Amino acid sequence: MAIETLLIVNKSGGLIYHRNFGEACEKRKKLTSNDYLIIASTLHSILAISGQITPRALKLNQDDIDYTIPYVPGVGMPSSDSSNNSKMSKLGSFKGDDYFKESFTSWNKSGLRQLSTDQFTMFVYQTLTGLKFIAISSSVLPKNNEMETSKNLNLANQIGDNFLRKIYCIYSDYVMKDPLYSLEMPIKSENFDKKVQEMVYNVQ
Amino acid sequence: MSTDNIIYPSTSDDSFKRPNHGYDYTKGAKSHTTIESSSINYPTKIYNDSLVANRKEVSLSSMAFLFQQMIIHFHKDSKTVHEFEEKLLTNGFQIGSKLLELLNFRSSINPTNSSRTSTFLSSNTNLPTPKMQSQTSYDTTSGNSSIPSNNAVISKTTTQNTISNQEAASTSHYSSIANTINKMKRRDLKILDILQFIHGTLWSYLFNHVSDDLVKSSERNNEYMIIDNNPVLTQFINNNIKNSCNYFMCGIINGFLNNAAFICKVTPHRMPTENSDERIVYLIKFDSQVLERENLRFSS
Amino acid sequence: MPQYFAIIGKTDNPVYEAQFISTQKKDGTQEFPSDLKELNPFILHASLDIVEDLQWQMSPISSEGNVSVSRGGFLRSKNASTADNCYLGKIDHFYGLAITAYITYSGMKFVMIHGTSTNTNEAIDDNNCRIFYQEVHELYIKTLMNPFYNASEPITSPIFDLRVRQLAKKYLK
Amino acid sequence: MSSSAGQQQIKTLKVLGEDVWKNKVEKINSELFTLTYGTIVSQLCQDYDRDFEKINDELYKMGYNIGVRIIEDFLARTALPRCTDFNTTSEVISKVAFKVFLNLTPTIANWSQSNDAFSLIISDNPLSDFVELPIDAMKSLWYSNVYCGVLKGALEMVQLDCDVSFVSDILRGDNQTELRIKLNKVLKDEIPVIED
Repeated sequence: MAIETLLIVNKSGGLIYHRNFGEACEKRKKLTSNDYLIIASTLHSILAISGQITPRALKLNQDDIDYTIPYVPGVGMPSSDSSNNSKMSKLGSFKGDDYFKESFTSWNKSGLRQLSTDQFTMFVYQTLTGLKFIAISSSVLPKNNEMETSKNLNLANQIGDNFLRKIYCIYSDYVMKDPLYSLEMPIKSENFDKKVQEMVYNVQ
Repeated sequence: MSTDNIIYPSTSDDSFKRPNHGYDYTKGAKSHTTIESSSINYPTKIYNDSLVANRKEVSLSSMAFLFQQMIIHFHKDSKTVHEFEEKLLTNGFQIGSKLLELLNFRSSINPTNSSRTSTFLSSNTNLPTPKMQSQTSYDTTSGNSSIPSNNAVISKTTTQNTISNQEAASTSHYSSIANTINKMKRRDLKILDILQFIHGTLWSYLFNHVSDDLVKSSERNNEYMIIDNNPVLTQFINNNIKNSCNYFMCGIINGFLNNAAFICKVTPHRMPTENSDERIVYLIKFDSQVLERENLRFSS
Repeated sequence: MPQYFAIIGKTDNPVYEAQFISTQKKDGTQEFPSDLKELNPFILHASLDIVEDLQWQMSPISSEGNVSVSRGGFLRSKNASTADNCYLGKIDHFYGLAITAYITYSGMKFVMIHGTSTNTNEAIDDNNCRIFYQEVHELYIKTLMNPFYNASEPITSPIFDLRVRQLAKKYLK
Repeated sequence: MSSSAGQQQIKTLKVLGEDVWKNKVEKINSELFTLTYGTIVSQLCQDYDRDFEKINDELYKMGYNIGVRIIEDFLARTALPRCTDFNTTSEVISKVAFKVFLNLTPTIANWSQSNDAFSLIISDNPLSDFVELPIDAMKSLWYSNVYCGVLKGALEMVQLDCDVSFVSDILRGDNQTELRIKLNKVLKDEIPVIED
């Protein structure tokens, strides 16, 4: 499932990072950075509204919905045969060959988590501190039968959340620990760019 | 002009500046100290704690965040890049000069007698009441700690975290290790000796691995280079000020060498190669006086 | 017998000075004679040149060099390369007053004048003297590690002073 | 006060903290951390000319700047769910946060009646190795004041407005190092609306 675009929106709705990958760059060439700002703030408000209008039924039987996202091994990690798995951990302040290895519960209990259309699928990962990571992937889910789609949907969602949590880990390393970055401002760090490119390339 | 380099007349009594119990350079050597009799019980921690390495670790994130705050603090205070680098250099210098003494002293403690640190059971009793406990000893080979059974051990009050299989946490006690050292480590007199010490012991102390290379430059004989393929402290910093932040590490090396009477200048240079693009070369330029001494004394 | 002990910084600035009066009453001279007391700093500083020369010698102790023969008694392992060159042993004498020295890794000089008792001229107990210096070296490092202590400042901590005096009582007769 | 469910929860948090510390965190020599902090404090002493109140504030500000950033690192690393009550928050801080970043587990003590304030007793503070306060700083400097700023910043980012301050410090001659955390209010309106 190829990731086409990555957006990061801060807790007040401002766009702090957006990047297109692969051939998406041409497709979205006509979108100016201003358009992206608009997209980001509309997404922010959609997420907020969707949080409010969750159907009563969903809210009532809250506890039997399982919000744990299983760990999908190797999402965004270089395949094991890659040449330079030097002994030095390449994961900054994270030890081992992957950012995390266990399943985790999603903080996003009632808002929008995934939007799949016939053009693209959008995954949203929101943190406790209000930071929103949005990945738009070009892979479109086959619509053949009910059972099939819901299973694919679930897998895609898991991969999406695993991927975005890893982006969150990279963000916490290369943006939060960068002395020249001030909070809520757009991210200018090349280290972060490089790591995200690597991650997206490996998800292909 | 900061106040502390005003020469105070010896009669001034701003006692907080110069407590009258310890050594007072304006009065010279005293043959006995008033404190022995007086009941002032100065809280002391550093003279009670042991110098033996306790091999404790913190997460790299905490160090990275602290380093980040130091960079921000210095960056906002200094108007030019040079001033910013100078500040990092002087701070690293402080750490380097301390580590020179600490690491050399620790390498004088051979592992065998570090496991039986003797408690300085001083005969006279008017020691300020240190908590008389012997340090729970740990031998460097096996992980578990063997607690000596001598009688001086009183219950371990401070650290109650379970010492499962990591080394025993060293409790604070009054211990001195110096009397168990029968041969202090040699003072390094030659350039190569002290650089080997930096390449090996200092780097493993700081980053758990020896530095990636120690090279003598071919063109000028007063230049040596220490190579670090991926510097740990500045890995999260972006290229615009990354190299300036490496001056902190240069300060540590500089402090280490200058205090050992090897006057030099240390500068960081980023020289990426194909498999390590964060590679940093610390160029050490020794003063001519050091080379002269080297030729005069050790050219035999 | 009394001793005058000082820690001298790299720019020959005294960082710590102390005088130790001997514990046994029997051998009479407990204190330096008063006229000699003022001389002590000068005697000590006179020997600093010797210390600085010895500092850079491969094997400062075993070299016969300019040091009086009375040091023959010291046991020194012959191979100089691993010999401990911090403790310099007896480096000078001044009319019967032996002067011993010790250099730390960052060039701080510990120098001591041993006031010999009048009757016996017993050699300085080398081993105890070395351990005394090593103990003071450990205390000095503990002082140096404190972020509030700047390297060349006088050491004014009363505890440091107290501990050094206790070491003197224990190791120096 | 902590029911059996509480005990179980504390145990799992403790296990989580230890597991994350052992397997998921790159580590560095704690003495380098201590010495770096030492030079920062002595530099501040020089800059502010031994005005220890100002130094306390500067350390607090530095801590706050770390706190608002370190919370992201903590959440990315542990993905812990939001704490249901202040008691759980105290357990998470002591058993997971301090463990993951400093390899410490301070003990929680003296809960206030209204359950909105508690103390952390730090037994083995890495920052205070090799440190002895000079006499003029003995009464006015909180040497490890950066901890208060970190906790304040981090808790504020998860919508808990707290006051954090030192009560006692071994370096000042007290017999224990105690840090007091008091919850003022939960910043209701700022909770991201996705998790009502």
